[in-house]
Amino acid sequence: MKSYILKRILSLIPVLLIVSIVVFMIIHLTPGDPAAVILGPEASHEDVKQLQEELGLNDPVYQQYFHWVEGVFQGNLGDSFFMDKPVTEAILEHLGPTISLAILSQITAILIALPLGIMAARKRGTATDQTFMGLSLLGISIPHFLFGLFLIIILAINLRWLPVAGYKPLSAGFWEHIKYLIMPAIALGTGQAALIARMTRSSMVETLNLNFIKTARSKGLHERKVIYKHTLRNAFIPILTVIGQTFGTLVAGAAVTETVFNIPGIGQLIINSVERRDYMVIQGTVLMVTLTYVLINLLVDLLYGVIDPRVRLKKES
Amino acid sequence: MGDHLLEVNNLKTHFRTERGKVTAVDGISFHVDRGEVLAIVGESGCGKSVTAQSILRLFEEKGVTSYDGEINFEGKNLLKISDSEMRKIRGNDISMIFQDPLSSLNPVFTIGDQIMEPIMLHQKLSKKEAYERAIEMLKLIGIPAPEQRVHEYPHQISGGMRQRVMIAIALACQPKLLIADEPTTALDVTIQSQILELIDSLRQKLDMGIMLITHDLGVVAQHCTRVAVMYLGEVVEEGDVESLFENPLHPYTQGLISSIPQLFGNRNKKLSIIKGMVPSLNEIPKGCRFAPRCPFADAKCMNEKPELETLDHNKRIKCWHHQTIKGAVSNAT
Amino acid sequence: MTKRFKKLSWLITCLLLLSMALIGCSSDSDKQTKSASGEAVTKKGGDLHVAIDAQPPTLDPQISTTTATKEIARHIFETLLVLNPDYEVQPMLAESYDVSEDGLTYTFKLRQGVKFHNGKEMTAEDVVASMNRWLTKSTRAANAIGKGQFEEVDKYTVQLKIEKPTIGVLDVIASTNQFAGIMPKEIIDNAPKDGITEIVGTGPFKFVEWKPDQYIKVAKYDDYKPVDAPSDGLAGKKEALVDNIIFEVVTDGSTRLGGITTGQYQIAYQIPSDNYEQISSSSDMKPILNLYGGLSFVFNKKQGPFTDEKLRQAVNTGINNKDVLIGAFGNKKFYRLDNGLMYKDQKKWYTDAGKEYYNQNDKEKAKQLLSESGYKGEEIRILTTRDYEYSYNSAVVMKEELEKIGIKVKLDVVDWATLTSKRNDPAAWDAFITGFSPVSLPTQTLPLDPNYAGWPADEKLQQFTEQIRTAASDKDAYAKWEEMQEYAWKEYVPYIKIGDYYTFHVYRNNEIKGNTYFEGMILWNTSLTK
Amino acid sequence: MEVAVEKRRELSDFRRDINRERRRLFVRRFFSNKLTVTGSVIILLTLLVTLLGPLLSSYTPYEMVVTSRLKAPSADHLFGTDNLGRDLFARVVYGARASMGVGLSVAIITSVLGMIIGLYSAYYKVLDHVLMRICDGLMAFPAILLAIALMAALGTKIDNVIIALAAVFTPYVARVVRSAALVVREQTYIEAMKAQGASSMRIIWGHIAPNTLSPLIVYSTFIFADAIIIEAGLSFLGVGVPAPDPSWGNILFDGKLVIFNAWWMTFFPGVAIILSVLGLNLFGDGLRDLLDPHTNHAKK
Repeated sequence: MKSYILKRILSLIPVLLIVSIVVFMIIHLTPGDPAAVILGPEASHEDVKQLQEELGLNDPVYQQYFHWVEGVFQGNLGDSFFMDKPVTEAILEHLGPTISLAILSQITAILIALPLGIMAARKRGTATDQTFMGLSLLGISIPHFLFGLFLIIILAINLRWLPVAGYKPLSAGFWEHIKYLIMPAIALGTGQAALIARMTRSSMVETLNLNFIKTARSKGLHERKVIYKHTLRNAFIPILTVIGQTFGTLVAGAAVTETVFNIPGIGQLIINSVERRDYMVIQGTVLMVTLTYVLINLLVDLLYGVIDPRVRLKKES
Repeated sequence: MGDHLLEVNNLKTHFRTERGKVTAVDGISFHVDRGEVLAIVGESGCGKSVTAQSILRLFEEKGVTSYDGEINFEGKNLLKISDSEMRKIRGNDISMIFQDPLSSLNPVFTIGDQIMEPIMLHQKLSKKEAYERAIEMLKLIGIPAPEQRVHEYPHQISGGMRQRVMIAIALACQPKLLIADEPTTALDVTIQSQILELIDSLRQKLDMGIMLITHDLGVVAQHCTRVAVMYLGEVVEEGDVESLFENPLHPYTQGLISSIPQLFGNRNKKLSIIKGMVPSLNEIPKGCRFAPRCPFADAKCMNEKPELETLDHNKRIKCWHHQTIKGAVSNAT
Repeated sequence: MTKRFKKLSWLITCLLLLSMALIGCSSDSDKQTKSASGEAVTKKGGDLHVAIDAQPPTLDPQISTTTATKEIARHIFETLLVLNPDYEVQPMLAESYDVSEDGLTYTFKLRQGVKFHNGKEMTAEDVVASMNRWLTKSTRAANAIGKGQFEEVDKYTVQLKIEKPTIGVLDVIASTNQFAGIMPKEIIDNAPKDGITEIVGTGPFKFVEWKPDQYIKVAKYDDYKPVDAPSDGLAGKKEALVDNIIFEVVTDGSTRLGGITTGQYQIAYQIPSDNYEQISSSSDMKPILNLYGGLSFVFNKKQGPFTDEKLRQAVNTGINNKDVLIGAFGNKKFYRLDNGLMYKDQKKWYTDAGKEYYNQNDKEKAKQLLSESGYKGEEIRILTTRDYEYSYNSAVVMKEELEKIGIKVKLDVVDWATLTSKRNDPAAWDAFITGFSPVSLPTQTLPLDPNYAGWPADEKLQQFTEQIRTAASDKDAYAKWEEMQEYAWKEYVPYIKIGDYYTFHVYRNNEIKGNTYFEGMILWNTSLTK
Repeated sequence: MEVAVEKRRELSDFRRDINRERRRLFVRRFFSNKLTVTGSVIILLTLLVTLLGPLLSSYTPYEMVVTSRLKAPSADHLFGTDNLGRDLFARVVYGARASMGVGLSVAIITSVLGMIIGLYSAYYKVLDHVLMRICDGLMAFPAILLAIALMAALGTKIDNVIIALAAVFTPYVARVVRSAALVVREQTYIEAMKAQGASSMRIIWGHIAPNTLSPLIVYSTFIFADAIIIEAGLSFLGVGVPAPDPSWGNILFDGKLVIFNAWWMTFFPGVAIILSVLGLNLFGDGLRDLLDPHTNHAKK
């Protein structure tokens, strides 16, 4: 088991290396430079030149890359040009909102998806099933940010139930914290729910046709137990995979939604940093996001073993 | 006739499919008594398994499956009772064993968990008591080192072992009726007979009725008391094992029997095959269902449906020409 | 099972409804307390929430020209001199100032007992360090002032010595953009090359916390020592009346609008102009219209078709400035057709010289000029960005206008950062659209600076600049400026100032009072009401 | 001799019958699924609008009447006008070209690239390691972010939107093709062909490739849909299809600033996006049910 985890973690290294090189290349292909952005629209050319030199932007690209990689191995992701602080600190500051949002929308998604997916699977082929699946397709087809805009108009502007946008940390009180996240969580959660519900349905349908479900029923078990104990647990691996994937994308993929709701999360950090050409932050954050994504997948993989003894035993051997 | 353990009267099972309503079991009747083994035989797709599962009402999807007729178990019509009453019968009074023991066991729970489940459910035993019961059951069905086995998962034990576990699950609550749906098909020949012996010995011990579904006539000859032959959702012939094997009346039964290779006897004799294929349930013949494949069929067979005739108290037949055919076949053998 | 599910969903629905009701209630009760209390009563302290449209790249006012930096930093840092609403120089950290007969020495007497936010008293060494740093960081300021250095005379006196007499030195020192904020000497000495790391000034508010992309919080500075003069714009007495100002970074315009509408913020910067009517008709909110600058179409005079003076004239002759302004800003409250390269509000410098060449909208004459020019049907690349919506919108209309007189146009829409570097490459563009905010002196006008993108390296222009800079009197300088502006409109056309434009900020007039505006929001002397 | 011919003809007849029957079944099942049919109808309509765009509107999408800015929908302007006084109906209709065009191009390009990469990495183990690590790397950061970064680097041009999205989606397609190809590769007849000395070219393109087609077709439908969404997201952030060319995301971007007083600028392009994406998803979903035996309606 341990050697399995170790192997998986070692296999991350080439992935991260590729990601960092790709990101570095993209960044340095991008026109524009942080000095001009820092100094503002009406800065003189001389001032910009001066700052570029001071920031070390005139060194050759490969030199900048090796310098950066060297730092990474020492646990130093560099300093932000804009925030007067190390990149690690900037990431940590933006991580809170993203994690809160990711968890909340994932909970929303699972609460919607599992019951609906299970229901559709049990009533497969019926009108209920088709309605649910049609709805779930609709859920997938609405871009999150668009749904977010609609929610803002209805819930915040017309009904004034919720604040339009913004973010309050948990330290401002639980309700304060949550009330800013409800709309973005719904906007994101619905799309995720659709994906999870579809996977739940198809996995449940497949499992419900397996023989041991008949065995379970023939034992006289209540249908509830048949579904939630015998079927769901067996059907759960693909569902878990989707949950893991959607959660992984939430860490940075909610960028547009974060922008709409002005949530200072990781996605917005990346978008803003691209706009500002805050190179160090882009590199560091992308590295972190990639790592998170891959680690979540690893975690999901390890959870397979918890759910399914066959996987567990195979990995142990 | 009212005091059989199980009595099925004119049972019909319908499914709604993409292509319309299909009647997989079409008006069959039979009964099982305590301590006896009723075999249901027929080719695959003839409705044996559907019959078995209909008895326990395992086709749960509402709106997709519907039943007609009566299934009387100890005087109760199983088609009329509520879901919760039905659940009390399943696994308790009537148990079932399925064909493929690997896929019939839940891969993510230990063997022990799966045996304990019906015990705790129906006998209201505590977890500890149920655990002891499970060990007892494993011993009963001849599994060595049961204290270790209970903690293992189905994929860790052999095929024969798995089927024994299935039997342990089925018999955990000492049912009055055991439905065994091709319990040995997926197993090695040596293990097959062990399993059947086991079932047989347990029947005697527990005084159960057994409904054995199989397509293996050899098994039927060895282990069963009575036989019902099914073809395309109907029972075409029913009777005692001896009389059926010695004196098959329905051309289909005759076909089945003559397709068994004889270990002792005339090996040069060509095995006869029933020509053609079982038609699909959507294309059921108008008259006698077997007519298109029957070597004796005439215009009457093609157009008119025969009824199940009772010849004497334990012999029934559904064929227009059973009297004529009888002679023809016995001459041939 | 189904029943259970129904029960469950029923439960969830109930919970949702309940929570919604709760939210509804809470906001209702908020409203009630407000309306019940009736007339606005000044409240001591409290938090002021301000939605600002962009995160400042830095709070170091000496290096950045961005609006966000200016808007926040002016509450933390102070300058020796400031401008009053009539653009007149007033003392702030300097108690008095004096110019020598020959115009080469400027002497500033500092106010005594002014304390930095770190508790240290401000003395001449801090001022000298700050002002000299500023002169190296802001080349525009250095150029306008001419070669010069600050020196310490005594603990409370500093002197600026310059090489040649120059007009407007004091105006530059008092300018509000990339301003000469005074900070402690040791912070400047310890600062790494790319900017200070400690935000310490002398202003009425002290820096507390900066959560990147979330907010910047400043708090009332208890030891602030105000000037003993009536408050007048940036000049005079300043007093922090709220405990904290929280500048919340809200980059999305509609989100700022939503927030100010629902009372999440008391002030919101830069509300999309199309919402002006909605805001002005509301009784809770008041718009603040403010002159933002001049929308300008800058030609590339170093390379490409626009090196041809006739072609530039053709464009200036042919376009309908009004349509471009409507396209960019919509509501007529947001633009002003005016040809002054210094703004009408800057009474000292404003002139309408050359106005007959402005907004001619004469397509025939333009075509005539076009045929006289060397234009051979090349595709003109207009550089613009969607990060500033007006820039993009006006580019779209400009494209239409130019095509009407027969010039082929392609829009090159890039993001802001790309634009800033692309415009420094003479091969990459032919024209770009941007806004220029007011500057203190005509000689600081960016698009007339030969080094600025567009490169108006015209001898005559440079002569004018030099003449203005070294003019004997303000009157002489003004006369030269009139000539220069006329020349710019009539002949050289280095850029076309399409028109002045305004943006609007919004504040909730039932929640705050005392806020004023001069080249940015002034939030001292501002209090919450209850 | 004659008998043999007879037999052969029978066989070919039989095959033809089977194929015909299969097609008949395919068509029947296709039309029996209401959702699939709905999807196809929506896509057809969208494509029709895309192609017939100019005929549908009397305005051009660029024609500005600055005095009639932000007019609500009326008989004159069916969808109202935008912030520059352009006819919104014309812009939404023409926007279909950009949005659908980007989607379709991306689907086609990723299919071709993904197929090549997927097939070759399934066939050559060494190549597989290299290519799949690169794919892993690219897939590890979220699509929209990679697209944003690429757009910043490449500059806003419609070609660049297509390039960026193709770069984003190709790894996913390659993965799908690869896993389908791996299944075929493991089959005995491929080993047999190798043993007989068939060229790898022939094995890859003649025998493995056809087996990856149905998952590929299904997957590229979804890529088509996703590309529309991401293009909208990019344009909504202002880094997608360059103005003044209309695309649905572009109109949303313009509409965002006036969302509180011109709902139509968000509503109509929003609905257009949702409808077209929904259509594609419905269609792809139905297609998958038909082509992929694993999800065939399980026995009742």
